[in-house]
Amino acid sequence: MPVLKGKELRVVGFLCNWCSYGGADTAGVGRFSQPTDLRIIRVPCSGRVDPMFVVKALLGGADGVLVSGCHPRDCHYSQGNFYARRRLETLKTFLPALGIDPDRFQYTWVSASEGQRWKNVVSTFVEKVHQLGHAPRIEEAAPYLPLAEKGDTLPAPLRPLAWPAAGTLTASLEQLREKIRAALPELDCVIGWQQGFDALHATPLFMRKPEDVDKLTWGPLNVHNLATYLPQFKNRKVGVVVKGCDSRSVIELLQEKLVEPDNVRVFGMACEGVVDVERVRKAMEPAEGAACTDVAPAAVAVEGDGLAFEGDTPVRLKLADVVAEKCRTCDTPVPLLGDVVEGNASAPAGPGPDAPPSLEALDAMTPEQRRGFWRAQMDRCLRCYACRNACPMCVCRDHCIAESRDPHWTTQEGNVREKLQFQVIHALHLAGRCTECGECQRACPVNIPVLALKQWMNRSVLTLFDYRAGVDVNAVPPLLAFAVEEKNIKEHGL
Amino acid sequence: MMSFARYIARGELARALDDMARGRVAYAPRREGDAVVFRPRAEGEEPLLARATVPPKGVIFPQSERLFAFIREKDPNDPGRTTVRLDSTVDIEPALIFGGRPCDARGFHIFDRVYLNGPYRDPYYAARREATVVVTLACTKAGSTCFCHWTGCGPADATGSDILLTPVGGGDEGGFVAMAVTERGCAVLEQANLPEADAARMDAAQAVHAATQAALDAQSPAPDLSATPARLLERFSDADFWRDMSDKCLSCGACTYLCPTCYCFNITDENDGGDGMRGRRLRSWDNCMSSLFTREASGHNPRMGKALRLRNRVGHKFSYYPQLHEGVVSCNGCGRCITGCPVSVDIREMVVRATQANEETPNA
Amino acid sequence: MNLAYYPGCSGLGTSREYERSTRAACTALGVKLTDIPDWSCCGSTPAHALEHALSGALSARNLVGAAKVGCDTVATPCPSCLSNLKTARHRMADDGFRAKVGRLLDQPAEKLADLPDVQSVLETLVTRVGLDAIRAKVRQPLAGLRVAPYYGCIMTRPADVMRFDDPENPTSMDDLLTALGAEVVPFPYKVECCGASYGVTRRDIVARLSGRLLGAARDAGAHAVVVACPLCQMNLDLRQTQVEWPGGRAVDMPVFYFTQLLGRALGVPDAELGLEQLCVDPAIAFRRAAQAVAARQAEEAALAAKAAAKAAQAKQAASANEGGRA
Amino acid sequence: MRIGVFVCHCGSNIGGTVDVPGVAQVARAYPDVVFSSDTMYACSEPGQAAIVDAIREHALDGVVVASCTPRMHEPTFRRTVERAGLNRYMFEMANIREHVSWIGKDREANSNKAAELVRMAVEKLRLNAPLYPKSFDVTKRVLVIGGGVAGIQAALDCADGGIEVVLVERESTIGGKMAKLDKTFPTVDCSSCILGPKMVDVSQHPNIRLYAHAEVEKIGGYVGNFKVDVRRKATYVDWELCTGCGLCMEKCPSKKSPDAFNEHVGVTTSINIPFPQAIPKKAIIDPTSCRQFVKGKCGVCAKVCPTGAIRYDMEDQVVTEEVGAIITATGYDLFDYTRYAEYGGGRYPDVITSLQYERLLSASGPTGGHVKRPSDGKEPKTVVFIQCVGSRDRSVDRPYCSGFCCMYTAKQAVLTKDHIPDSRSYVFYMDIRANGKMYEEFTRRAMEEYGVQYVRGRVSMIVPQGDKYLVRGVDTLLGEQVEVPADLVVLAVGAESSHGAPQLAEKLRISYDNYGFFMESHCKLRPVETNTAGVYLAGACQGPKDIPSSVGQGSAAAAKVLGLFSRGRLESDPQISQVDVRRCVGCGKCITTCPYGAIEWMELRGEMKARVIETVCQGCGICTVTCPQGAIQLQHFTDNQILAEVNALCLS
Repeated sequence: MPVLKGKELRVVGFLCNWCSYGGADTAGVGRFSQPTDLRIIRVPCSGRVDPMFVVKALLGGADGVLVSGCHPRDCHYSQGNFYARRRLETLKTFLPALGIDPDRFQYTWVSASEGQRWKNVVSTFVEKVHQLGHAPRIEEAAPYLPLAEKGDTLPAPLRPLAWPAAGTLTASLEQLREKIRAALPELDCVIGWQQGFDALHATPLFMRKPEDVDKLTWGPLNVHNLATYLPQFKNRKVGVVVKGCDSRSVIELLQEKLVEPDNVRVFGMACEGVVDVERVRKAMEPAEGAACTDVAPAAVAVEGDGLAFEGDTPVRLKLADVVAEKCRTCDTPVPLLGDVVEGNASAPAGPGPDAPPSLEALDAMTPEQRRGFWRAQMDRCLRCYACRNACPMCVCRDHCIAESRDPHWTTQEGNVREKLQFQVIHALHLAGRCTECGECQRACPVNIPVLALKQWMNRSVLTLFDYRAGVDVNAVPPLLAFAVEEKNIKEHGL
Repeated sequence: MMSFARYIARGELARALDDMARGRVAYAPRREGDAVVFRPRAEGEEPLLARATVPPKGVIFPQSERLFAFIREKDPNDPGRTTVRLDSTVDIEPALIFGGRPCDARGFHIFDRVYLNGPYRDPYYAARREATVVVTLACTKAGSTCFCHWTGCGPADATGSDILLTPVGGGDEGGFVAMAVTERGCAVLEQANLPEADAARMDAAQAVHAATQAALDAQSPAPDLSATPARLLERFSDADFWRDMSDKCLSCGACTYLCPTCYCFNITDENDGGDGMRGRRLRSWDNCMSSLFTREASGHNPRMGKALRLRNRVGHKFSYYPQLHEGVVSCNGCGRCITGCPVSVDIREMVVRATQANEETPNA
Repeated sequence: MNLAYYPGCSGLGTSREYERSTRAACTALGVKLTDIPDWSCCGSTPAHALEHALSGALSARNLVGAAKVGCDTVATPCPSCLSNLKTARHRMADDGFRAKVGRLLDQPAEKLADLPDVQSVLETLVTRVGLDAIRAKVRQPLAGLRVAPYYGCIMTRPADVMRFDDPENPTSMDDLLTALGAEVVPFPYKVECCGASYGVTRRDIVARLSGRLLGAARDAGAHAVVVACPLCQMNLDLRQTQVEWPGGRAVDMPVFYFTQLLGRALGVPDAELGLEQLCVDPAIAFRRAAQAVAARQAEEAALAAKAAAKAAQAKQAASANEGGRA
Repeated sequence: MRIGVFVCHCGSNIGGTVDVPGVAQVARAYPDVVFSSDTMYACSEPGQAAIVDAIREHALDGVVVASCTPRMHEPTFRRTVERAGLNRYMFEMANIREHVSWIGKDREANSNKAAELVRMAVEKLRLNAPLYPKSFDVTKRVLVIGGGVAGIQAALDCADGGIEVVLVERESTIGGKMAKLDKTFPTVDCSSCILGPKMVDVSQHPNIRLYAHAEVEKIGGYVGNFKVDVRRKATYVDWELCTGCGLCMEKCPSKKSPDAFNEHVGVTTSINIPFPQAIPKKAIIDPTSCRQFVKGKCGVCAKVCPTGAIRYDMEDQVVTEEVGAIITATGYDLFDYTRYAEYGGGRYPDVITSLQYERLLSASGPTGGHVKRPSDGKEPKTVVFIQCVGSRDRSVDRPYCSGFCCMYTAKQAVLTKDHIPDSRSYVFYMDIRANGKMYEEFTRRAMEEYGVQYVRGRVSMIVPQGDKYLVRGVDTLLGEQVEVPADLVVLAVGAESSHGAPQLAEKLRISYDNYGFFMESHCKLRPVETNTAGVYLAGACQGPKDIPSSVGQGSAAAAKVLGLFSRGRLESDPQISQVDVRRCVGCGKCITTCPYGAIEWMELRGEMKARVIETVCQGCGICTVTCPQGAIQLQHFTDNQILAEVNALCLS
């Protein structure tokens, strides 16, 4: 029995048992008339409301979701609503990224004695939902794939991006190898990069014996974030070679005590930007419709701010055109911690546009276009979860709720809603923890731009908690803490 | 059969395709974002000839399909008694896959051995397989990760296809020699009433095949893998070897879902919304690299570590399957698992290293 | 400090001396007063009795004028103008009222949303100039002058709109006068009504109420009453002979504007303070103050003499036994 | 699963605007529902009996009752299903009264909504699992905070009930406000005559440990196992040695130190014993006025003290007490009368508060019971009492009525006549609130026998006139303004929350209203309990009330505690979190966010996992949301159970 057609819309409420549920009772006892649309789900505390309940409802067809708890300082469990305030405000600023109108989700505080206030809250919110009308479903959105290909409209990078001459590079690389050889005996292994299956790919290298260290390479092909292997070495001593962006992942792991400081030896050097293989391939492809896509060059040489590709059609590409998006605005060219070889890194990025290009593209879309965009992009998702397993922060790997039956958040249905739901789960779990290393997007075998969702989330976290992940080893991720008086969270109109 | 051949001029391809796909849903490669995937093709749409990022296996062996629906009905006067009605109607629409490569098409052959000719015939797979015509495009260039010539496949292998197109002559005056492989292929090709492919064009096609084969042999000479099944069994307990091979693996599912020959699936029941009395049984792709693949209800997992799982993936393709199927290797050498792997795990390296004599140190 | 100044109609008429002394005192204290261009009457007491929106518009017009001059605050000496301006600004928060006033003044409603703040001159002097700054500039302290500070009944009421000092027991003028060297006598009727405009229609009420105020000042020993409102000054000063003095004994009680005493203490010549405009001769108060000073000096002298005599006697006794010893 | 649905008419409360039989009919079609019926009053005796019978007859293993709010009758129906042999948690409620029938008249929409709420309850019930409370032992000791009459009564009742009591009092003596009273209404019997013996009982009772001049600093733990840190503030006198002889008071040179006990009407010595019947009868030094502290040298009291009990270097001391329950009886404070500038409170010496007047009337007061004007010590002939000073007045944010001022003013008026036969008293009032036993009769006697002049009207201003005070008000019954020349004005100041109450509430984790009074669990049905298990309220800390009510609540709170401890062991609420060790990866996020520290590390086969301490977990569910892989689930509100309700609504 769905809602009464034409009269009601689907409005779901999550009310805390001690205050707001009591407030709704008091409104009932006071016979304060209210619209009938709201269905109330009782939870022990607003701190029990998982933002994913709201997303599950909104994606599942709810036209409006209302959460209400005790007033700050008056929570029966003393801290529940403080956590709820941060979680739900983060969700509210994130919803527009999916093309969902944030006015369809509201959270507020109502105490057990405020019957009159509850009536006003419900009437105003339901009225607002009726103004918005039925919520458009993402799976029914017209697919929208903006034609602007990634390559051509890129703004200039904010730092020089010029690799040192081959000579100095190998010299500092030899210094790095020396440091690793010295540390190798007391470590289980040291993780680095080595040449991959063709001239365009490096691949992770696990060095256990001195001769393995000879294979270590350092250059624009070292795209992988090796910090993702550290949690598996939890109680063994391990070494890892990091670029600047990877070092932020190591810091975040240390912040959350997912790796022990004295079990991890970090090595690193200055980095001048790594290639986006997709862009290189697009720049190499002679013409559309080539019989075989991945024609790889025979060899690649690093020359200052460019890459020289030998092979049947020698090509020279400027680094600025083929480098990964994150490197254009990189402000940590030198690793922030660890035993770092003082290479001559060029200056970090100066101030630039506040949003990276793919986030700017998402900003530019209308909500309708965003729904269509995510519908079209997620349609080809294989649910292989490479985006999850490549992410250094995803430590619950084998027990992820994307594939579990208890709790049973996601079904095995192959439709867009289930696929998009995991991306929302991933973004929410990374709120205040993601260092934008870009591995999730790089690992995706069908190249879905999932990084844009995390960049949007990081922007929300920055504005709400002026916090950046993986910068200070002692900082606590904002959603694992709360403030009694929130500086940047303004109470909403209800 | 090889004698039945037609010639499609470059400009005529779209029209020919429309005729061949009359009454069928035609799937062809289309660029979406930065990937090329198989999508239903609109009438007259010029098909993209690039190789698809994902194999066309999803058309015949969908990522998630409904096996049947179950509907619970209550006895009106005794709500305590509930009967369950099953609705297992399988609605399959005739389809045509255009633009797959020989390594994709041969994948269906690997599936057929398991789902059609095995001890149990899978009705769902059979229905889709018989309803789908496979029009394959022979390769003209060797990709850096292509090794179809290692596994008994080849740039012009017709196994699993109904029609094999070979691009001849370059540029706009070139065209395609379309050879029918199966009766169904002939019938479908007949629909397009195309001119006969004369001897010269047939020879040109043979030349293209030979040239591509030569390029492949030059780029990566095929090693002798006849001993591989036995060698892999010997390596079964070599923990160090599999540790080294799987160290960098993230144990995600990219390789299995990109693989045209991976046919494992998982079955789950899902509840429908509405009045809660209806539900569906789903079959969806499963991935042996995930720990969930072998996790038991108790929580025990025979293949807890990723090394064991990688050993199983390589062993299955190059040892267990061949022993069951007269030496046929369940890998077509398309190389997608290598390019699609986030950390570039290379199955060729694993097979070659496993096949070499034991005495060599694994990390050579 | 750049304040918009709203003189108010009585400033050009019956309370000219209040106007002149306010300007003189402000200039002496370095407070720049920028008159609101083309200001008009604020509606005083009758307007809001007839029509709220019209009364609001009269005041709002002046506030808009002040905003044009770029001042964030308007100062006005007269409590009645202060009350009208403040009430109008307070009511702008209500959208409906603001829209109506906007139509009357054909001003866009949003511009009326944040009009400049309004303060009395007294509040501006005490809060923004500050008592220490004023005390530092005092040349001629009002030594010996005993004064009864009288605020009038609307300067502090209603409390939530006027937001000035303690509504029932304000002390700003007391502090100011103390800073000027005067002695403030305890005066219980600080905020009791003087009869206001009943002076025209019901003189008997003014006689009783103003009489009571003057009587209390007399009983408290004040030399003069100090006011901040033109209407109160008129009732207490002009009608001093007509009022019913409790206890019957009439006495001349000068009634100053606080700005006049302020100007005098700052050394501003009397001519600029309009002291001659007052009905009861202000000299009476100054004479009493002088007598008080003289009396105190005489008393101190007598005390000093007694102390000196005692000291002399003690010294003599000491030298006597010293003499004995020697 | 076999579920039974019972849809309640609640007379016409639900039946009036919801098609109850229709909802019951629709519910029959829901999954796993094998029995569905409507009932007139589900919570009534026959209603519950019908449920028990249905459970037995249809072998039900789950029940859904669609009626009123679970906040009221969930416990009732849980006991019902338990009586029928089911586990208490195999039960769900749908609130179709407060959330449906009472808030709208649209019958079709209401019925449809009620059906959906029943559907949600059924879907959740299908995933409920039986839960079994664990029992844990209880520290049979109680902490009473506040030694006023309510606290004393609670302490004595608990002690007489055989349990140990820790009584913590902020002042140096117990007795609270009542000890400062001379007489009490309506019987005008002497306050210390009725309170004194109880105070002595407290000091002599073997089960009561008294910490005077002490405050509660920190409270941890949960019902049955609270751990309380009490800060014993420095008294600068060693109470073990002090015999209360009072010699130090006589010799102390600084005679003008503030006398808080006498409401600063008189002055006292820096070292003093507040009043003769003080318990404990020990001296205490006020460091702000004692010359030894202020000027650094004096030491007179140390010299004269026969037992050498003076300790100038004494430090605060914190002791920890383990208790099973807490009774809060922290009383009230008086409204600050200086906020009424028009009455001259604090400026005119002869305008005093009612409690100051009480001290003047009291024989142990600074004037030995002789009523003297604080200004010149003369006996006042005309005394004016003003009611509702700081009560029933929104402009000073005190809209409530303080309840006891009308009565103590009448009493003080009667006592004034006794003390000064030729005096004349006036009382300005709005309405006389005399609703206790013998209260109205008492105020009548004050008016008729003692000739107290009651003037109905508020006082607008008090003006000093010579040595008298002109009280100007209005007599609304005569319709005239009134002026009374008074010698003494007594303001009947209202009650407000005790200073520091909000901070104590946050330590106790109970909520308080915006005036600082503590929130009771239910204003009518559970007045002495709070929403935090094991914490009880007594007396004016919960709201202004007179002595009989405070004593009554003291006993009520004690009865609650005795009931709590009578069961020997306590049952822990099974609605707590549980960790599935297979899914836990040991990331420790739940431990970081648990407000009660109820989750600890545990090592299992070489891996670190999280484990919930059953007795400490309060069931808020914050950890379940924090855990990314849902390894820790709040029982009875697991992710799947809540998702079942969401999917019932949204998955169409």
